[in-house]
Amino acid sequence: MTEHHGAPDHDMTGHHEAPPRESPPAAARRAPVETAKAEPVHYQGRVHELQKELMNAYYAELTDIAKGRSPKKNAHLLIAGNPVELVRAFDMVPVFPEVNVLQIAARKASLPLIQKAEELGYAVDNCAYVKADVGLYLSGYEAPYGTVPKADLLLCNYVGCNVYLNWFEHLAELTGAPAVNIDIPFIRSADGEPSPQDIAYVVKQLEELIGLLERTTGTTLDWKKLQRTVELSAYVGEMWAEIKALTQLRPAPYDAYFDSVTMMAVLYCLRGTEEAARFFETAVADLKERAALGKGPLPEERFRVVIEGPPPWPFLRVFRDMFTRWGAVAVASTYSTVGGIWEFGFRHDPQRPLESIARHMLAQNLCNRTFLQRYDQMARYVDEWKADAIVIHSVKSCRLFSAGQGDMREYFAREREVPTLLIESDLEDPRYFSQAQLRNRIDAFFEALTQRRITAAAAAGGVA
Amino acid sequence: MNVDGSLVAGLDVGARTAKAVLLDAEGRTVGTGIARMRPDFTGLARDVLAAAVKEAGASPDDVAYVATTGLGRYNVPFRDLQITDITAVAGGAAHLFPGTHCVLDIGAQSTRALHVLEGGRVKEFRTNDKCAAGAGGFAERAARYLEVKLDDLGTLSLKADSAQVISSVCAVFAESEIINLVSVGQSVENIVRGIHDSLAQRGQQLMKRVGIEPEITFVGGMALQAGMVRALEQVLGQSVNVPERPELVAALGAALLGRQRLVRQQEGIAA
Amino acid sequence: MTLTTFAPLPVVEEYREIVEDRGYPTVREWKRRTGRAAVGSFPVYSPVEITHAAGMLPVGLFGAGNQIEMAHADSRFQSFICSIVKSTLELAFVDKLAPFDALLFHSICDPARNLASVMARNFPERRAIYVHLPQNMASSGAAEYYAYELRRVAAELGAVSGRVPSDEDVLESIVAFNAMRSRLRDLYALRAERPANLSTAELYTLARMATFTDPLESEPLLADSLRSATTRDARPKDRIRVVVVGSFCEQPPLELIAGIEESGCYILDDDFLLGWRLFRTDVPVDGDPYLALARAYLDGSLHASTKHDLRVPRAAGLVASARANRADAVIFLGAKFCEPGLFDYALYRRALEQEGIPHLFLEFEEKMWMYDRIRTEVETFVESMLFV
Amino acid sequence: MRYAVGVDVGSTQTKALLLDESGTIVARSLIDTGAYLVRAAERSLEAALAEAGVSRNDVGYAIGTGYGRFKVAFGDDQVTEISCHAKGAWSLFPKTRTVIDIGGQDTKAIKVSDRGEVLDFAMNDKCAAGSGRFLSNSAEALGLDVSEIGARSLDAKTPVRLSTVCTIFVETDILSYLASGKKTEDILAGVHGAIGARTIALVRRVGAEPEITFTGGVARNVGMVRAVQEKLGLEVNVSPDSHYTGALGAAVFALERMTAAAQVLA
Ligand SMILES: Nc1ncnc2c1ncn2[C@@H]1O[C@H](COP(=O)(O)OP(=O)(O)O)[C@@H](O)[C@H]1O
Ligand SMILES: Nc1ncnc2c1ncn2[C@@H]1O[C@H](COP(=O)(O)OP(=O)(O)O)[C@@H](O)[C@H]1O
Ligand code: SF4
Ligand code: SF4
Ligand code: SF4
Repeated sequence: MTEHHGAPDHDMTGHHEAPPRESPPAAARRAPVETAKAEPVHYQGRVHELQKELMNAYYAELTDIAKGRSPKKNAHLLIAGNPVELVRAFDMVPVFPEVNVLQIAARKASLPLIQKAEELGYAVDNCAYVKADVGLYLSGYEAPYGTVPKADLLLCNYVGCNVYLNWFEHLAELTGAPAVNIDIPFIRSADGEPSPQDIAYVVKQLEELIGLLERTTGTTLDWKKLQRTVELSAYVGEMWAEIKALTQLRPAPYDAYFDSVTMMAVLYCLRGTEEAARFFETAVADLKERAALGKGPLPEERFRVVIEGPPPWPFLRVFRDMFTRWGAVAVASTYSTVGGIWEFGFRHDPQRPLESIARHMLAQNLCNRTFLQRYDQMARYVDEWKADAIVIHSVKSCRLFSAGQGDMREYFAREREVPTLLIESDLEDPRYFSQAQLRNRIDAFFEALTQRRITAAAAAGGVA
Repeated sequence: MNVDGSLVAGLDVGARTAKAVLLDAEGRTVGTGIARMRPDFTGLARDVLAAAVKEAGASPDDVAYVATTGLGRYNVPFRDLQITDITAVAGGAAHLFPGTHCVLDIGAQSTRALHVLEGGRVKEFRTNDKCAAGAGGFAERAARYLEVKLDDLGTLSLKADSAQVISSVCAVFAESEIINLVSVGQSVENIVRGIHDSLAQRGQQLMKRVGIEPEITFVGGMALQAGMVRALEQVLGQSVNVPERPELVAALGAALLGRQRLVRQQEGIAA
Repeated sequence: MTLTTFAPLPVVEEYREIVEDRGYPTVREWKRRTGRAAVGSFPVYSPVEITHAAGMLPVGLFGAGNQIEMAHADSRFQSFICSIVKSTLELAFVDKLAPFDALLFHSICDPARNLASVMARNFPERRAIYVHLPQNMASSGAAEYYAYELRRVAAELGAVSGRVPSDEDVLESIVAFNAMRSRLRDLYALRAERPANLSTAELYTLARMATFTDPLESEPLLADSLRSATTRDARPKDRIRVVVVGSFCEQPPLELIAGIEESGCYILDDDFLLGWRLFRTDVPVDGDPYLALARAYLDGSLHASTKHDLRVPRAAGLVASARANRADAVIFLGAKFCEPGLFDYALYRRALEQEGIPHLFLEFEEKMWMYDRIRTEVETFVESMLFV
Repeated sequence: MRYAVGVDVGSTQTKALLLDESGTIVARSLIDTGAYLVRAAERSLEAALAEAGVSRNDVGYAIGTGYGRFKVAFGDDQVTEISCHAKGAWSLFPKTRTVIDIGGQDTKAIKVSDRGEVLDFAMNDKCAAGSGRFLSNSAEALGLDVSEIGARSLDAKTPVRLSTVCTIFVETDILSYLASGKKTEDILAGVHGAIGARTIALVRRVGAEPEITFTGGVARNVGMVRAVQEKLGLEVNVSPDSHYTGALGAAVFALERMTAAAQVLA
């Protein structure tokens, strides 16, 4: 009889057991366990520390505002394609409810907030981001990382997600704060470009917004300042695009799904500021250095995947480990383009600030583009970033992302013959995370990929 | 005993079991019956009624009025009145505990929260009508998995030293979670405590949707389990009323409403 | 239990089966008769005047009801997506959408929007047109922009029918729809006034008929039914008076609507088939017809869960309707997994509690077959209001 | 003689299977999983060894599969049941290109290559609706044993349509049907039809390429087999060993590794 696998796992789905082995039947030996025993080296460079610093400062500022220690005004707005440059130009501080609640989820503290909202009559099936934010408001906006100020203005940038409209409508009713919708026509042209009328309509609304912001802050817009924030956005966009191109290398120097999240926090919350620019300068340098050394986030990059859909924040670590075990690294992710798509060339233009903000809102972010345009985006990732497979993480909360992902799977698996895995959980609500189920699907998927690789290698090598 | 043809029966033709409560002219319970569900609802209703009549030492002719409730309320041809089980539960609970403002009813397949006004009138109610674990059937199956008797389930959790969390919304997956807990070596007591806690939390969530206001009365078969009652009291942070026969409250409520009708009819005739 | 104690309305009798027939017999018949094309409009609201002006028949697409079994669409849209999205796609897979030469989708919610894409990919032969409905009602640019959007849709539809409508065509269609909508408004007013005269199941059938019939043909039928129903001699029953809200997109089965009434309710107002009667008053027929339609949508339309007008809260609208109709209660009848509807419930609940209006929350699915659970809840609700 | 062992610790039942060096099945065992997975794995192995009269020392290689695969304490390795069902079905019916596996909590459709490798697979989503548990809950609601419902459903004249495939609420649905006077067999036909439809939707995701092999515990249910065939419009392979397919696949993997190791040593 063979030896036992050591002590029983601490979990039936256990992430303590020996990792899978690429033990081809033809070379089957009791495979040594050494490769996989090594701790995964998740990327933990200067970027992480700097990010923490900046985000702490950002939340400290929010707390100051909330506690009346700072005279600054704030506006709540949403991540997807937003006009944060305008907000910054008025020296207002943007508050992003999505970022607030995802951080709570990541600290495994979202469920009580969600339940609080459900008591008010929100349904189990409503987007849990909204419920957590409502719950956070009902808890006095006290979060583990600081206090969120009540909105001086609810600035709903309706960019694709229809839930955005509901969300801010509800906040307006609950908090009594003034609210405005910026109506961004969905991109429905064949070429994915906005029409001149689309742009004119959005610019008109931005002009109206300027009036509103002037009334809110009691100051007039400093056009130079607006140009500077737009210029900073363009600069950061440039560096972010450079960073995204790095994962085309083999091995990818960082994970374009899990590690991107770190940089996205700064990109979203601080875009248009000098701090963001300094942060990205560091990030580019740091990551390029890693790339030059041929370092990746894992000891061995065995599979390059494109990940679609937002991460399960309450179980991010566990989820990542499910991929790490198989040496799977994300080389691109659609989630990292929710706030904007820079990797295909878009940059803000300081010479035409309003028009370029309008373009960003209309067409240069994932959410305002059609589902089929998303397919094209993913196909480009697969081709240009040389991915082996696609993983679709379908989240129940977010129908913007998920509704129809079965068709997406169908398209990639059948028509483009890219191995595609579809798994389900949630981005905020821990009740929808079934570890054993996810694990089973992910294991089976990579098992099958491994098996096929071995067969292909055997065929290529010509079995002697 | 005063059984001069004025007995009123309440029949609850429910999900897992059918139940009967027989009231005498003074409104005292004189007989009860209970039987497991089977496809033949009419025969089943007859059987539980017969059992209650027998227990009362009466004859079937003494039953003057039959009020039915539950899913099969329309399947009892010899009924005089049918009411929904929510109305019946409210009536029964308010009768037993007149100060009741909130009722939680956990049966085999359904969990219901009711907000009731004086006199047992329903103000608002919510049921677990969708995707949900959290009714007694789940506890029954868990007992089977854990190889403990249903009767013991109630007291086991009182001995827990560390409650385990069961969070899945689907009963099927909640069972996987239980298995998970077993496999990491958790004690049966702690797991059962986890089950009770999770049922209690779900009950509380539902109750919050109708507004929690004391007194709270806990009914349905799950209220037979002492550990469940304690878990509920803990999450609510207050004590709850538990009837002696919590599983019979709907049948009792139906009988009471039937009796009211009967009295009104007789008064109508007398007048 | 019968719905009415008097003679049924002939139009209702004639259309009862047809409204649930996913073979769209009357649409096919109309196409044969006129040699023209038909366009399917996904809920909630569709600029039907434009389709009509382009020489085509606008037809409301309300999913498959409980008429077909899902075999293809389930694998494209997940279990947490509402039924109408899946069943509409399923209809395409089993070729039941053959009568339609184009499909219109609107910016009502994320699943419906993604459905437009999935439909377009799987069935490229049938043009899928996505209409952006404005959401910044307060912007001075909204009317002009939406008028532009309508002209864009007109051009796309014109490419399907071979006839881009002239402004006169659009004006004529507006006149036809004004007349039809005006009859629907009258019928709604009659029911609110004398609910015993016209059951909601009947009204629903009539309104549904109007969603797949040329307005020029449906208007006389509605007028006829209005006359017959008005002259009925009906005694009100002992029922509670309710406003039903929440079914603005996916539609509950007719039996369910009838079931709610039979369980002891008079429905005085509802948001079934909302898009086909969205305008409160006639759309003006002088000036730019596109601008007139745009203004009607922005400033003269009923509350809809998919229209976010920060100037006038929907919940206030619901309370006003309940008050105006002297309703005893509000029943929220929402489609399972319908995000906009479920969000609204939280708002409604808050407002109704504040106003002390009793309310009941119900969820349905178009594909449901059994109504026991829902009926039990309605019965209980009625018992709680009438009993004791 | 050395033996290869496959143990499939499923959500409902645990299956063990023994292959000898020539690949012949020499023993099988089937027990309810319960909550004690390590024990279930152990007991199923013991039962299979006893049936074959083989001692534990003669086990050359053991592979665990199924939900509890990491609980097969004596296993040399673990493989997911998706790979194992593909392998098992392929070894039973080498022309298999599509596998339908309906187990207790999961339904899977697997596309396999001519070598028994997984090319693609699809599983029911997060919801357990439409799995074997749905059938056993339905059986329970009707007071029947799960082994009899399939045959019973074949007698249906006018099958009902269910309004839910939720494993939990199906019981209420069934009771409502009973309350409205529907016959047991018609309800059962409705139950089987509902699962059949869901299964086919899943099969379509990977493409229903013949031959199709139906595996897992539910393949023992003749009513389901018929429902699936009717809805597919194709014949499906069903082996008397269908319930053991996962364990068989695991055992085949074990045998491959065992012989490969032997060659290396030789
Ligand atoms: N003797 C008992 N000990 C512990 N729990 C019990 C007992 N009898 C019933 N139960 C619990 O109560 C549930 C049944 O509750 P009941 O109110 O009778 O259901 P229903 O009315 O829906 O048929 C069972 O599922 C079980 O969990
Ligand atoms: N004798 C039988 N006849 C019909 N169906 C059966 C029989 N035995 C088991 N089943 C069905 O098989 C299911 C279990 O299948 P199985 O493949 O063992 O699942 P798992 O691997 O998840 O434990 C049960 O839920 C039941 O529906
Ligand atoms: S639906 Fe998605 S995009 Fe919209 S608010 Fe929720 S998580 Fe964000
Ligand atoms: S997740 Fe579970 S409870 Fe919910 S619908 Fe599915 S089977 Fe039913
Ligand atoms: S029913 Fe609701 S979620 Fe579904 S398409 Fe309609 S509005 Fe969208």
